[in-house]
Amino acid sequence: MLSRDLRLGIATLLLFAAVTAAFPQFARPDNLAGVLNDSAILILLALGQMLVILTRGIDLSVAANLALCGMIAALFNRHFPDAGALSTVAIALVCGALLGACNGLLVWKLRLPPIVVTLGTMSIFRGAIYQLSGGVWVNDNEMSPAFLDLVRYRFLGLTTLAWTAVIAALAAFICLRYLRTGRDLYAAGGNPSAATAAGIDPGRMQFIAYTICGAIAGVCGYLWVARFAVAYTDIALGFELEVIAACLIGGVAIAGGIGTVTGVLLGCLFIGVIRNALPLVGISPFWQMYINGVVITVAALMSARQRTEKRSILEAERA
Amino acid sequence: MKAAAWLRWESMLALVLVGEFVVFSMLTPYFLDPLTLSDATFSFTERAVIALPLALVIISGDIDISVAGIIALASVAMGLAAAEGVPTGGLVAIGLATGLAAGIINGALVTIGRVPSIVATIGTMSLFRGIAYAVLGDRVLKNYPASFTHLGQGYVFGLVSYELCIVVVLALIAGVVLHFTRWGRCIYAIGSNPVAARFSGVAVNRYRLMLFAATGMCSGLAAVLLTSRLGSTRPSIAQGWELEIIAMVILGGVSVWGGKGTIPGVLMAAVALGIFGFGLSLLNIPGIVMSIFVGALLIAVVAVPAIGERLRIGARP
Amino acid sequence: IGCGSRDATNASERVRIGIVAKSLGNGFFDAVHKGAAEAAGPLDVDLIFTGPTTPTAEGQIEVVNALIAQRVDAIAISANDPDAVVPALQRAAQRGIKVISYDSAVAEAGRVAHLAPSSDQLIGETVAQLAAELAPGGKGKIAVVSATPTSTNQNAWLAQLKQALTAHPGLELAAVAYGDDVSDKSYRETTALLQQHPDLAVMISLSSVGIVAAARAVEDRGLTGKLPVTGLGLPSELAGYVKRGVVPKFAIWNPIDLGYATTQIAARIARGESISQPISIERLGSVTFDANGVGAMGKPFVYDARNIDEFAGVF
Amino acid sequence: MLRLANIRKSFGGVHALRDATLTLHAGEVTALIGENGAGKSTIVRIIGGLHQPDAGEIQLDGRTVRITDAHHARSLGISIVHQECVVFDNLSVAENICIHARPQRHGLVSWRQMRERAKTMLRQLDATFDPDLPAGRLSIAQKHIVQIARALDSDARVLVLDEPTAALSHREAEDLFRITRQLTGDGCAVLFISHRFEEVFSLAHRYSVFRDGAAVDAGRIDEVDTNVLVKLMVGRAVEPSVSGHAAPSETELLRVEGLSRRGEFNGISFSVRRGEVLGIYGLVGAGRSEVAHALFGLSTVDSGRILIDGMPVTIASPTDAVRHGLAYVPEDRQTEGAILSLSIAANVCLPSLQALAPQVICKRDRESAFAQKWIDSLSVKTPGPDQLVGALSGGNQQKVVLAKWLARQPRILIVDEPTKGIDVGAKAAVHAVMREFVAKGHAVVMISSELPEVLNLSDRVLVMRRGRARGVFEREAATPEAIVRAATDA
Ligand SMILES: Nc1ncnc2c1ncn2[C@@H]1O[C@H](COP(=O)(O)OP(=O)(O)OP(=O)(O)O)[C@@H](O)[C@H]1O
Ligand SMILES: Nc1ncnc2c1ncn2[C@@H]1O[C@H](COP(=O)(O)OP(=O)(O)OP(=O)(O)O)[C@@H](O)[C@H]1O
Ligand SMILES: [Mg+2]
Ligand SMILES: [Mg+2]
Repeated sequence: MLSRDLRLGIATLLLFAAVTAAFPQFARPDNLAGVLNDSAILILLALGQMLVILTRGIDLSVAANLALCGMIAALFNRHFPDAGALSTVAIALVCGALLGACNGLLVWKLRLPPIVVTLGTMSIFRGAIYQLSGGVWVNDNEMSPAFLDLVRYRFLGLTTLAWTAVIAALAAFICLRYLRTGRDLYAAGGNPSAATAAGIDPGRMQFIAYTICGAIAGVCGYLWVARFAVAYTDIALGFELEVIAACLIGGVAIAGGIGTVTGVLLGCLFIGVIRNALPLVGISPFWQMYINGVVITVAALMSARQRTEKRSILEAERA
Repeated sequence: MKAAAWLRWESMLALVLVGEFVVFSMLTPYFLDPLTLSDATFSFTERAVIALPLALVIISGDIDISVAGIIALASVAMGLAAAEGVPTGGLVAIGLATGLAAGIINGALVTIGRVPSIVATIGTMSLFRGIAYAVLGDRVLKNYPASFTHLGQGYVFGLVSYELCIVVVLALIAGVVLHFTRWGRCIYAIGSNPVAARFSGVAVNRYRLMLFAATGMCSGLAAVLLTSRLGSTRPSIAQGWELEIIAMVILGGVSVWGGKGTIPGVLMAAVALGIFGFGLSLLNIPGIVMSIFVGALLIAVVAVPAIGERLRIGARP
Repeated sequence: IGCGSRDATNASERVRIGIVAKSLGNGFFDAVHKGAAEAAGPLDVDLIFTGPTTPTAEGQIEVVNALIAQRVDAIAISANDPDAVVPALQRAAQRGIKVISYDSAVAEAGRVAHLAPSSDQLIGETVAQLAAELAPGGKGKIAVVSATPTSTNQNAWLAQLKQALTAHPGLELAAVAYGDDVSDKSYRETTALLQQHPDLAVMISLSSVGIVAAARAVEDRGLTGKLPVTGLGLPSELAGYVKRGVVPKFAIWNPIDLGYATTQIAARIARGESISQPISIERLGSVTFDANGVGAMGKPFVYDARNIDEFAGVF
Repeated sequence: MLRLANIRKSFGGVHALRDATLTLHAGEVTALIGENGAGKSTIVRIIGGLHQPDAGEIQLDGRTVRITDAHHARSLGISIVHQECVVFDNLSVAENICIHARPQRHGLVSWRQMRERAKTMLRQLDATFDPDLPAGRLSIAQKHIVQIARALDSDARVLVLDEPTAALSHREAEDLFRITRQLTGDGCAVLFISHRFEEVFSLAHRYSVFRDGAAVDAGRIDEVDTNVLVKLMVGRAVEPSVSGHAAPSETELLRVEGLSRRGEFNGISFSVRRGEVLGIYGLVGAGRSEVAHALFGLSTVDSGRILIDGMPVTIASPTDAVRHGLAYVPEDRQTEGAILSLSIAANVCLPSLQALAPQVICKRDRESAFAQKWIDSLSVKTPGPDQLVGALSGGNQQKVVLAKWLARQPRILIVDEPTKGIDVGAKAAVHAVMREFVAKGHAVVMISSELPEVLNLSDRVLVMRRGRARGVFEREAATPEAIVRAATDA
């Protein structure tokens, strides 16, 4: 039996091959860089979301957090156009982390169900954007060139955006596999009461996961706003479900404790390839949602089959 | 001890409800008007039709995110049938049947396919609405017979809408089933520990399948009502309702971990949310600002008892 | 002013008008609001400007119900769905509220009059004209980034655009993509169009979200000056692109004027005036309503580098 | 070395500990005994830092300490095997074993060292499974072994074992005892909790008895015998569980022929007569639970038939099994047996709902009365039927699971480790209940790893090894030697 990640990898490659067959241009390096570029924000958010799901949580507020931090970054840039892009990023990151920490504190200290907390903060964040901006858009002519250009800077053929995703994935891989905190995250999500007995506070791990997820969402807020050069209340509306879908396709178990960075990356690329290939191949826009649905359902069925594999010890003794 | 917790939750909601009535009737002269209140019920009835069976699903430890997708699918099915000249009765049957079929698909994925319900229904959510888009594209279906349109817009005694009656009947059914029958006992058992329930001889998967089917059928019913009220079908119908309905159920005190929750709670939450939204729009507060209140309310309703609990425990030496 | 048979007391009574936007937090409707507020003061009108959070028909129905409950005298709505809001509006009419639509029409059964900012035909012709001017030698392939596939006015304009293109034989409509009025999807769809049709002469978008995303995508691919973007958009949102030459010119009607005219017409109808005769509107001239109750304002106005600064601060 | 004095602890209204005093000495094993719910596990959790005492004092090496959390306990050199299985299903066996201190190099977790260490630990316990396997793939017994390996993997100065042998068969238990003796030899203080007196007498140097949350006696083990301990525990004398019993009838009630399931068991045949207890004995991993699962319709079989009253029946689901008069008390009461977050009444009534509510409509007072009857007849220690099962002690939870099935009035009762973690008094009660049950002409299939229990209670014993039947022993032929030989290699 192939490992889950491997099968997903093969599926992605097959899909890729099919698209390339229909549309050879798709495999051109610059287009691939484009796909990566386009999937970068999804990858980043999915990595953050994965941490949260690992600890048995779920963060429905990521997209709203992203939008709020994006708006904050845009407004900050409008007021202080000379402040430099990096300080804007820092502000977005800190805001995002704070918002994530709010989620985390409610889940940790009051033991509220994550789905309720983040459903609530999702609404609150969206409302806050409207209050903050007065409902108006921040347009590209109100953004400083430094703000806009940071995401577009190219290095070795990839933009800053893509590099951020690559580096974040590497960092996540190392943290989750080789750092104590990373391993504790798995332990806390796998069996919270056992974790308590082993001296790991599952609530604290959840708090950490939400805070990191929030910080990532904050940075993504800047990246999104700078990439599309516009900020308004509804940006990334409903994106949270896409992020969660990417995690699920990538084999992150909603029950906590199971999931790999490789899996999540493949999940995101899988969605990224579909998303970029459909308009290119010229499939009617009316069919896109249907195809998405089929893909998610089939992926879910595939991973469920895997989970029901039975243990077996008798192999040695079969006469 | 359990009864106390139960009471606390209900009383929280009752308090919120009374508070809403007091505050809104103070803030706007239009609120306490029979016609207005009758109109206000429309802001929750269709969602409540789904929230009630969905509460049972969530109590049994599952979740269904595809309900709004089912509405779109059922509405399209009815629209296509209406275009062929099917009469009202047939349309209703088609709506219910489509919902039922969709619910059974969800149930089969979850029980036979063993896909966690949140994953399965995130998939079918796009799938069902995707079919609606694929079939309908940019077209609109609106050749509904007049008697069909009457369903969602009709009244008993001039003020009580059919929709409200349906909600009351459904709430009675759901309440009795959950709280006074052995099926209800099994639903709580399954939600609390599905493995132990199965080991106790409860046909766990049959229950789950039935609950998904019921939720699907009620989504079909909601599609009938909504389509009838709108008088037209587009694939984007009921977009984003899934989260609103889930919020309604959770606000009603149903635990997303399963095993906890009551029907009176869900019903009160539905009314409270509906009146809240309607009241704020009577005050012409923009919906997006309203979402701050709704979000805060959602968190407060779960947080206040939790804080109370902490204080109670903390107070004891 | 064609007051006709109305007596003076009636005409000077305070009326309350609810104006419903497709959604709040949208620059276009903010401008409409501004215009409506300008008109409301001198006319003794209490203005309620409202709308749903997201552009859905269900949301608008709830907003309309709230307006009915407040017993406003007139409702003016820009519909997200021409049919779905009809039953709610009919109920309003039953309770004596005058209903008109503006910008995006409601089916005839649901309103007394519709004020189109410009006729679909004029819009189609203007955009085709812009494309012809921007395409080198008036020839080449064009592609359109629309909003959602279900959006009525988008589809109507698209149909008129196709119609108008017959007058410009050099132009060929190569593809239509749907960006759903969402930046990231519009951006991605534009990028796909650029790859599918490397030889495009002009990129068109008829939605204000779409044109910004399309301009951004074109600029990001380094096609500024090579592939002009045009269509319908708002000056404040497009000012930067106009100055950099990504969007050399574009068209839009004036939403402030639209709000101004809507309020005036709604107030007149609320006070009992009929639309059988042309209604003249201060500072804008008069609007004639046809047999279907549809009146159009005028041709969309074209903005370019010369006049953009003047309007960028306005709407 | 470790001394807990006058500890008090209550949960809600329940006083788990009233006045508990316990002393552990370096280089000695202290056995803590007491009835179910006496507060043994509670004091273990206090030692482990999972609960804070309401009052009382803890001294380590003569200095007063406050153990704030599990981590702190660990750093004080306290190592614990908890009664409940606390294994991470999603992590590898190796990581489970090293969870307290994952070996690190340059600040990064070293997986190689971790695997090595786990291998060493498992070898000491004679366990053969792969340290890279996810722990979720292990049987419950193997999980306990992992948990024990985890506790042994440290330079512990205080080792606490809370019913470590309840899930183990004698082989693994012997390994554990060997290591425990080794550790005491190195000066470690050990607290050992068990309901099995032969283990207590073979391992412990000292004893300490709890009754109703208070320490009633302590002393050296060689100064007392079983009867004294039992009297101290229960406060009265307990008759040894009945072993004299009527001869079973000749009519077969249940017959199993050539049951096989790939990878689990192969060609299992046996029969049970009316009025008979069939014991199934085997080492951990022998596949006994799997056979029970198949019988109860929890898993499908590849071949073989099941006959009840001589009629072949198909059992495709537990619902079918229950309809045919079967009942199954599973071995893992925490996840399979009881629904911890529901009340005792809800648990006890669950399988009998059909009978309690023939017209579908349920009545709460009827359910309460029904549950109360069974609480009384199995003497479950609880304030009332509305108590949540999760708040009961392990042994009392087990009684609730038994009660819910006895209440269903089955004809064939399959019990998997029925007295795991049950105190002497309760064990005698359970045994009596089972005898009473067969006396009515019903049958019991009892899976047990406790040899005395198997020998004492069974009319016949089926021995399994590695998924195969090694023979059925009649009562007379069932000597300990013969059975153990059949269960192990040889
Ligand atoms: N978290 C809790 N909440 C409420 N009551 C509890 C809790 N934990 C333990 N108790 C109660 O405290 C008492 C002591 O329980 P404990 O688990 O310490 O017993 P025990 O001696 O270990 O029994 P056993 O031999 O069955 O394992 C019991 O009456 C139990 O019901
Ligand atoms: N050496 C081993 N390596 C891997 N897996 C094993 C090994 N020994 C046992 N198992 C697992 O244990 C299962 C047998 O289950 P189990 O231990 O519950 O048997 P049992 O005879 O019922 O024992 P118990 O009395 O402990 O319940 C097998 O299916 C297998 O997965
Ligand atoms: Mg215990
Ligand atoms: Mg077993």
